[in-house]
This record gives sequence, structure tokens and C-alpha cells, in this order.
Amino acid sequence: MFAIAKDDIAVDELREKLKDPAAGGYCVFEGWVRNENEGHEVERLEYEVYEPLAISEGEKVLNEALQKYPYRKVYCVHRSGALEIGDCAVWVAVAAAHRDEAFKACRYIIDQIKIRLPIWKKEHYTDGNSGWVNCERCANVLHLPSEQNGKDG
Amino acid sequence: MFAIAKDDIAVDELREKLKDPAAGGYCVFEGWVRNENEGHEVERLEYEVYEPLAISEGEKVLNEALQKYPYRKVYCVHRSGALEIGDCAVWVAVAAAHRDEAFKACRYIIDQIKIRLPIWKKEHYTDGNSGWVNCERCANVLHLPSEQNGKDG
Amino acid sequence: MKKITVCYFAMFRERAGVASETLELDADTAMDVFVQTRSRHGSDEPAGHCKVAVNDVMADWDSGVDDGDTVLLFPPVAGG
Amino acid sequence: MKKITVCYFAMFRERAGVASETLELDADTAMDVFVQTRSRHGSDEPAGHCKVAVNDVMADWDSGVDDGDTVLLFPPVAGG
Repeated sequence: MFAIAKDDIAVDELREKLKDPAAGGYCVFEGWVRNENEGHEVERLEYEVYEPLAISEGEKVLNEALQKYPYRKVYCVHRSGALEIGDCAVWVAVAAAHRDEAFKACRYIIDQIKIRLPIWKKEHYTDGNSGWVNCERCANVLHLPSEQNGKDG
Repeated sequence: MFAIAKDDIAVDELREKLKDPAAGGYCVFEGWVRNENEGHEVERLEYEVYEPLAISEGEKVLNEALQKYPYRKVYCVHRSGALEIGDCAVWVAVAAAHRDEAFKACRYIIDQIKIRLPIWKKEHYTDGNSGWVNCERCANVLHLPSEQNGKDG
Repeated sequence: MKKITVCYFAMFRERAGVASETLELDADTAMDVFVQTRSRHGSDEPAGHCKVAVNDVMADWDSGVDDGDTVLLFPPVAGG
Repeated sequence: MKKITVCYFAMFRERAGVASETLELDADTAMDVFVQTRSRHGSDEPAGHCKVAVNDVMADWDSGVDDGDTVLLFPPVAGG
């Protein structure tokens, strides 16, 4: 189950959804809003989410993780809207028979969510500036050759 | 901070202790009592803990993780006493600047706790039998040569 | 020429000043749409950093586009 | 001979029927104590599966033991 939340993620309640008598390992990852990014002091931030595709792509990621690291239960919630320092931006929880699958599925899910879902983060800095944060993998992606041939409009 | 708990681990309250405005990644692992182990249907279990050394060895593990995967905050609690199916037997939480350290430190800690701390698990099965559970790494440990030379007492 | 509805997100939307618009484009692929709308989304990002969807389905840059399609242009994502 | 207090845990304690006892042993190392108390802790486990502490400090099997020491014999652990 993948969901977008417009308000605080209710982590305590969500944990109950993962309970499973056949699960021996439970791994959670939470992304928190930090007070600093690449040398800039962050005051708050906003997430813009294109929900239809964020949800379908999120569900796809959960299914891929299930194939690779069979788990018992999974739940993932990503915030949209305005967040303050310390707020939980994303919550990924996996319950599995053993801890190895729980850890690996959880890691796979958060890694993929960060690079694949149509979600954008705008940071507002204490100096009054703001900026859209670039995908962490962008530095590794090459220009596509076909792009050079296009006609500029 | 490493602690032994005689009653339910208060996971919701403990999460608050990890809060840190410079932490962007928070990883938790919980070990839950499963209803099955190696083909036996488990009814309940008991942990025996030798507290003085479990705590000192636990703190050592947390420090090793800090050296390897610098984190901001850590908290680990292991249960002693009687547990039912679904109960949380161990809780490991790490808050770090980035998710990579959070995941790796959390995994290192639980892996070491399972093989190093003087903690023993006795499983009670639905068929009325019970048994002490063997360390998961024991299959990989060889007999020590000096052992053969000892005098039997 | 094809009638294509182009949707802009995040920094693309801010630069275009609109969330979507319908344009007449001489475009065969999603990449053509991206390149021909550069003056709108204002991006000098390589397309490889961006993503595209056609009619609400994630697509490749060389996916074909037809008259009446909706093309969603996604600047570099940063979830989590 | 040395006076050594031996503490048994978990299955060792159940087999010995006592949590600890003080014995007169001709032991130079922790391993000697483990081997010479086999009839007490009843273990045919290889020592490599077990752990030992001397005077509440984790020790190696070849750690020396002195008169008056307390040796803690830990069967295979299974935390988590």
C-alpha cells in the first residue's frame, strides 16, 4: 500500500497495520526534514506531488521489492505540502519473516522512491532564498543523444 | 544508549528520543516473536539476559557502529522475560544525517547483538516441548583445537 | 502538426507560468515535445535528468506522441 | 588447585541444576574450566559456539584464570 499524505504521517497508528504473526523482522525508514542541505540552512520545505503517477509508480516499486525480497507486509506514505524541520517526509515500513528481507526491501523502496516518483522538493532557506532540489542521481545520468537532434521550439 | 526492558518496549515514546534537527534519515529495526521457527509452531518464549555483560557488550556494539557509520543518535532496547507471539523482542533505532549510515548502522547493530550479547532464547512450542535456540552463526564456527587437549572434569 | 496538451510541473511550471497548455507541435516523440517547449519550461536540464509521461503513463523519451495526447514534463525529481 | 567460582547460564544452568558453584580445579585457562566442568554443564557443544567471561569481562578461551576468579560459561547466545 502506497499513499500520499497531506498532513502529518501517523507513524504510531501505521505501525499497527504491519503486524503479522509470521513476521520476525520489521524495518522502518523515515526521511526527516533536515536543517541543512549542501551548505544551506533550511527553514522549511514544500513537496509537490503528481498524485496519480506517484501512487501508481509507488505501487510498482513495492511490487518490485516483493519480487526481489519477499516480505509479508509493506506500507509506504509520502508527504505533500508544507513541512517544517524535523517533520517526517516519507515513511517506509516492511515486515518480513526474517530481517534480511525486511532491511533490503525497505532500502530498495526508499532508494527507488527518491529517483523515480514524480515528487519535487522546494527548500526555503533561512537567508530568504529558495530552490528546487535536484535528484541525487542526476549527476550520474548522461545527456541523451537524441536530444541534440531535436528542433528547438 | 543500550537498555534491557522487563516489560513491553514503548516504541512510540522511544522514537522521540531520536529526534535531531540535523538528522535526515531514521532507520528502525524491530525483532518480533514469530509463530514458527524451523518447522516448530511457537506458542511463546522467554529471554534470559545476563544484564551486566549484555549492557556493556551492547554499548560496545553501538560505539563500533558509530565508528563505522557515523550517526547522530542511537537507541537500542532488548527484552528479557516472557514474550508472546507478535511481541517486540528487540528495538534498534538510528538517526543519521543521511539514510546510508542510518541503514548500515542499524543493520550492524542488530547483527552483532544477535551473535555477541549474553542473551538466550527459550522457545515453548504448541506441542508442549520447549528448547533453547541456537545462535544463527553457530553452524559457521569450528571446534577450537585447544578443546581436544583439555582434561575432562 | 499535432495538437498536444503539455503539462509542466514544479520548476517547469514556475518558469512556464502555467500548469498546462495546448500547443500545435510538429512532434513525433516525447523528446520532440520537450525540446520544442524549451522556451516555455525554460529548462537547460538534459532530458536524461527529467522524466516524461504520456496520457498519465510513464514513458520513454522516444515514445511516440499522437494528435490529442497529453504530455507531462517532469523536471528532476527529489522525493524522500 | 585453584578455587574457581563457575556460573552457568540458560541450558548450562538447567543441566547443572545450579546457577553457580565454587570448585577446586586444576585449571590454567578458561578453556580448562569449560572442559573440566563438562559433567556439570553437560555440554557437548564445541567451545567455539559458546562464550566465556572472567570476573564479568568477556574473555577468550585461552585467557588465564587465577585462584578466586569467577568464570561465567555462556552457552550459544541467541539475542534478537
